[in-house]
Amino acid sequence: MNGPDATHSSGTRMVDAAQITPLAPARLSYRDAVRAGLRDALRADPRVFLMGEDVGRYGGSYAVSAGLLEEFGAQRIRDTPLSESAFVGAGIGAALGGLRPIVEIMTVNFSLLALDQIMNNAATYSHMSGGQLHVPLVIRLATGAGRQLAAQHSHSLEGWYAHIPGLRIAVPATIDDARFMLAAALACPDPVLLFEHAALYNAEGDLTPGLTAVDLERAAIRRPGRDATLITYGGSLAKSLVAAERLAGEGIDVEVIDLRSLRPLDEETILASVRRTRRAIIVDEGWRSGSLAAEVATRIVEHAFYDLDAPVARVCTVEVPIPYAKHLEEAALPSPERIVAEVRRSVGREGAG
Amino acid sequence: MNGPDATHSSGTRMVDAAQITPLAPARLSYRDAVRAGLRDALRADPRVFLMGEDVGRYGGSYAVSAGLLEEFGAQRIRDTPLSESAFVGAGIGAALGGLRPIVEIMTVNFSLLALDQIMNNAATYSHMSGGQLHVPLVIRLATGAGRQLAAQHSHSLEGWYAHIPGLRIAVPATIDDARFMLAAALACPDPVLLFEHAALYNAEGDLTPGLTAVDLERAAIRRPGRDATLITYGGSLAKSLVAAERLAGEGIDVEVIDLRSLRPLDEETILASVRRTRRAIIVDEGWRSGSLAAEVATRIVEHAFYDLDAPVARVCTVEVPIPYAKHLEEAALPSPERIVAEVRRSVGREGAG
Amino acid sequence: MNAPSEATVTREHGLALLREMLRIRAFEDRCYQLYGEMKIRGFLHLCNGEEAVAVGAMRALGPDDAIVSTYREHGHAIARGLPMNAVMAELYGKQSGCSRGRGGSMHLFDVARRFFGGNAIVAGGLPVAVGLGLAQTLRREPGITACFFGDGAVAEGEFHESLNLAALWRLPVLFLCENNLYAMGSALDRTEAETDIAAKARGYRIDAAAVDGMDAFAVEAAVGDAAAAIRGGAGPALLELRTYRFRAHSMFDPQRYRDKAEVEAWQQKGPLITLTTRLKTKGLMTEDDYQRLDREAAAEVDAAVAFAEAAPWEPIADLERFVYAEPAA
Amino acid sequence: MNAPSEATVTREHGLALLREMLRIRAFEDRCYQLYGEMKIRGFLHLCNGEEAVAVGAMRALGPDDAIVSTYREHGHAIARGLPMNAVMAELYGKQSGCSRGRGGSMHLFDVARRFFGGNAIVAGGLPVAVGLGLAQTLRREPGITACFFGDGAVAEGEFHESLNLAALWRLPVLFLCENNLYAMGSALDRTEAETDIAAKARGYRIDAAAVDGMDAFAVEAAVGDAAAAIRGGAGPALLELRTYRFRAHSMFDPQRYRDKAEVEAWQQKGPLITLTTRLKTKGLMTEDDYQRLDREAAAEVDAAVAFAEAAPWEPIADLERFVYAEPAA
Ligand SMILES: Cc1ncc(C[n+]2csc(CCOP(=O)(O)OP(=O)(O)O)c2C)c(N)n1
Ligand SMILES: Cc1ncc(C[n+]2csc(CCOP(=O)(O)OP(=O)(O)O)c2C)c(N)n1
Ligand SMILES: [Mg+2]
Ligand SMILES: [Mg+2]
Repeated sequence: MNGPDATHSSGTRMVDAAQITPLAPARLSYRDAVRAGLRDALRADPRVFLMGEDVGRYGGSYAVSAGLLEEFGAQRIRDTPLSESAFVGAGIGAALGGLRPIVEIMTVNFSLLALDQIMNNAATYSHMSGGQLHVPLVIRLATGAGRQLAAQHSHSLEGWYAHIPGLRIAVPATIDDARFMLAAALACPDPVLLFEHAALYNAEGDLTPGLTAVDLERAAIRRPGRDATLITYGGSLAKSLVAAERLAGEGIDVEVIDLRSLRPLDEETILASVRRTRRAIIVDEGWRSGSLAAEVATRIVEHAFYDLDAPVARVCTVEVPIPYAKHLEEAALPSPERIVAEVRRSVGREGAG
Repeated sequence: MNGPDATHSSGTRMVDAAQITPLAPARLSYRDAVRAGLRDALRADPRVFLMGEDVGRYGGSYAVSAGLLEEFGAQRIRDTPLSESAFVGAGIGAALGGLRPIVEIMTVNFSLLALDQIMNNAATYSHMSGGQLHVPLVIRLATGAGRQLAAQHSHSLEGWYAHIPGLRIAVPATIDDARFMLAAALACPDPVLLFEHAALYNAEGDLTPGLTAVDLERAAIRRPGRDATLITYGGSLAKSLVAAERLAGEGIDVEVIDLRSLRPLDEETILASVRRTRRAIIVDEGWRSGSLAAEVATRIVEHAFYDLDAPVARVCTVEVPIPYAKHLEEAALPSPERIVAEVRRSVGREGAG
Repeated sequence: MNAPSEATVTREHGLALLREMLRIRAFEDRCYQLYGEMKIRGFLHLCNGEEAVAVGAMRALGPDDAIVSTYREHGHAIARGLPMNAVMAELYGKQSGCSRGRGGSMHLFDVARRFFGGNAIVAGGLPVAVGLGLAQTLRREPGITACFFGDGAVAEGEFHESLNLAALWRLPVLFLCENNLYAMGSALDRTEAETDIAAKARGYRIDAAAVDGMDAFAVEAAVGDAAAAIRGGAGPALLELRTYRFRAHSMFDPQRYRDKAEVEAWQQKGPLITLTTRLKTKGLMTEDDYQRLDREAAAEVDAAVAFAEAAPWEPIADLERFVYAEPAA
Repeated sequence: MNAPSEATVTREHGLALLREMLRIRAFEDRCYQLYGEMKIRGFLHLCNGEEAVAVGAMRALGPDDAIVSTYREHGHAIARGLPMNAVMAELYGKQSGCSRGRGGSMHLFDVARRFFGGNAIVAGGLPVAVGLGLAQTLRREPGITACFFGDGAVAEGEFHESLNLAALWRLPVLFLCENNLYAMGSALDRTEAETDIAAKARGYRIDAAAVDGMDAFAVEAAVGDAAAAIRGGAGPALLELRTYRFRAHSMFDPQRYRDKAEVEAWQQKGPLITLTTRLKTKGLMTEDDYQRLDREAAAEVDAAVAFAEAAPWEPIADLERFVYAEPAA
């Protein structure tokens, strides 16, 4: 067997050229950006390996890891049986044992089978060992709805996971973050869950020239504005930006915050913005009750109540197991239309448009 | 094998008198109240059965089901292997098959192993079958901290479960509810999770004379008051009432609402109270971020923002995996002291006491 | 009942099996096409190559029996007697679909036919099947529960827990493992230390056998025998149905994980080809018979498409219905 | 290495085993008492009766090996060499405890001794052990991982998934099932269709054997042999260590589920009694030797209690430490 110090020895390094994007392309897809991040990490640190269902031969169910098996071999790109609890737990153990595992749970929907390992082990070892143990484990999960995959394949649970102390939850919504968040997660000694919205994999964009790293804790203002703050993340960022553009056409100047990290939350950035705009609307693909949006709303109320000119509002997913039919699914999810309507209500321009 | 129509045929009906409380005692423990509800249900409907780890021979790890095996036999009081996913799923299947299962998950901490069955099956079957299927399943779970059981045995996840559409979440906090909520849950065609705070089992109280049933949806005002509303449930109700008494001594008259149902939430009762008192403090044993308290706070802000005289506040569990040491555990959990302090802050009497 | 020997195969029996397999094949071939036309969306898992399992099993099961299936369940549903119209309308996401458009390909339901649905979580149906079997036992019902799952499901903890529970309580559950050798791109021998699935079942003291899943007669006979034993009180059983999927795992699958040659070799053993040849060789069926069955299947599919096209959409206003049971009107 | 025959048992070896078992017994007897005095709280699971497993296994394992344990792990921890002071202070919830008072009885940790802790979720440690074994393999380390769990854990899905994964990847994991016949009040034959745990392991192509868990020599030999095979590249192994707990499951357990007579019969086979008798009969130990070991153990426990009593509390201000790693100072 090859150890991680013998990374290139197993199998040919021939890779499928169609699958691999050159290292610094002008324009690349979110999928390619995640893959480039994976490749960097595997090259940079022999302790890093990737494991999950069909990450190897199949190339990843979303083709994210295509080509990596050929480059790094079967010791470091490990196909697992359908055993979510065991291979997530094995990732925890491997992290305790000195490696830097990246575990891919094909989608968040299947992570429920591994939740005991995540909540009872990964999230607790450091604290309950009095700081002796660390679990530098990265779990990558595809998340989100929008592709008519129905009730068991459309969860958006990243906000729900953010309830768990001991975990860090980060959500790359941009090409830059897709490209560089993994490195930040691997550098962190705590367990980090990275949620990649499946609808984003085909999204294309440019890397910020010269950017080589991102952090894992700060929210980012993706669009500055004066009249209201839209707070969002992940798959809802693009929808929020579309809404902001439309609202700009009506003379409503909206600031858009991408949370990036759901745990910890960057209160400072959120509160500073809301104190300026005096209005906040949270857009979150989670189901409304108990959503991350509720947490953000409550933090704003706790710390900036007297700065608000209108109740904090939220645009979330309707509380149904996501239905298959396209029109029903669309009606269930946040949309630019619903966001626009909520912002208008917040700024007192309900009749507008 | 005996069917449910042959309930008393297996084994002796001799029961350990020390374990069994007479049917309508003046004063009874929460444990006895739950057991009386179980016995009623098993007697009333041959479709009802109880299954879980050590519910039979052992008598339940909290002695809740002691004596039931002797009375109802091994077909209806079913000890299961340590297989949370299988026996919860079996409860779902049995419900689909025409029975009325009561599944006991020994504690909420172990329910993570069954979460896939709960979220992906129990909560979705009705909707994704277009209303053809119903899952009249009741899951009982012990919940909560406070007994120095440390990080893996102290979760309070009832608020977290309340995020899931398709489930009903109810929390008996009083002797009356411990006694009668089960019947309401069994009468409901939807899956119902009943969370029993383990610290309550020894609590004693009187049944309300003449009471024979309770509902599963309405919050209850456990103490009327004018100056602020404390909104709580489960294991935190008693703490909130203690705090309210102390505050009364300072001339602060606090209303205490027991939510009873966490999903659906009884917005009407909450909002009516807050509109009267103009101040709300939510007390919730869940970890603060993403707590049910955040949801309640947000609903209040969404619907009663202009009625508020102070920011909504919350008293939750500090965001740590619960430590073993008593002084650390106590510091992590909501306490009357913390509640008093928060109410004082809310009414602008921070220096008081 | 053993699989009929060559001598005892009847024309009627053979044609009945062939007819059902042709219906499923025609239905799914059209689905494939409709997916390209974007009439059907989401995940679409075809059972092309595996029809003999569905048809053989369903013929051996009765109306009292309950069925639990997977996301690759068109064949099971159609063989079970779900109207093709309702299934097609479901794939269209229409109100007339068998799950009112909410389920789609992975979640077909028909409570009247005791078809408890597709399940999109691998192994997620097994515990539910155990519970259906428990209900049958406690209610002293005559039926058994048949539970389909793939070879990939065998690695999941729920397989282990469910088999133990069913065996411990001697429940009337027939576990039907459709072993098509792959779970997506993962070959069985790359995911299981012990690849003999029937042997695994015996580790739970469950009777088990491997069956040629390409032979509908053999499947019918094996399921019939196992079901009879279960009805007789023998406790649960497992059948490993050895089959192969000819198409991709779903609609997005470059199939890098297997050779064309392997697929072609299996295609020679395909359930339709072998049954057709067998019946013709025995003189039990003519080419005309075949063409007639094929035409009837095509016509039924045409009608189903027309039905689905014309079917109404669920109103958006009804989005939130059925999350909870509705009060009886 | 086979278990030493009567002829080859040495005094030194025998006394070493006895000494460790007496230490554990004395420690836990005192814990029982301290629980009554409310010095120790939470759940307290004693391994009284099972000491030979802990002691035999730990003697056969080396400092490079990693250990994963359960909530019934005082014996494992002490036999592994965790200072009794630190363990007792942990049970007191003190800052000097081996988990800084945050873990308590169920969560003893000592990273320097590669003791990866008690786990209070039944079977929750098995996947972690697989991962530790994976790290040992990928890092080409000499150690193996020994993973303790009870008979109750065998029903859990994680047992199934973990054994398969370890076997499939041929990881250096030694699964040590402490079969004390009960999971709380549930006897093994009421929870498992197949009660032969070693046979189950073979269903994953894992070498397995059942061992007399009341005989520390036998345990040491079996663990030593298995560990050597694993180090040699044989892949994982499982040992079923047949033992019995003499006390209640935890502090609250009326023990209605088993007869006094059964408990008494097992007590005759107890690890301390049998080893003591054996050594004395062979003339390898005198009563004086025994008394000396017993006194030493008692003195060590006294010292541990004194240490724990005097140890400081963690400041409440530090409650939120260690939830996340702290920046290196
Ligand atoms: C718990 C879970 N993990 C992963 C998946 C993703 N997934 C869908 S189908 C599939 C392969 C299943 O293979 P198998 O059980 O053999 O059935 P087949 O597709 O071959 O019919 C996988 C991994 C899933 N649906 N559920
Ligand atoms: C997943 C899970 N389910 C239930 C429990 C409650 N519980 C604690 S110990 C125990 C019995 C375990 O028995 P076994 O594995 O045989 O170990 P033993 O206590 O006999 O050493 C149970 C059911 C738990 N801790 N974890
Ligand atoms: Mg398969
Ligand atoms: Mg045991």
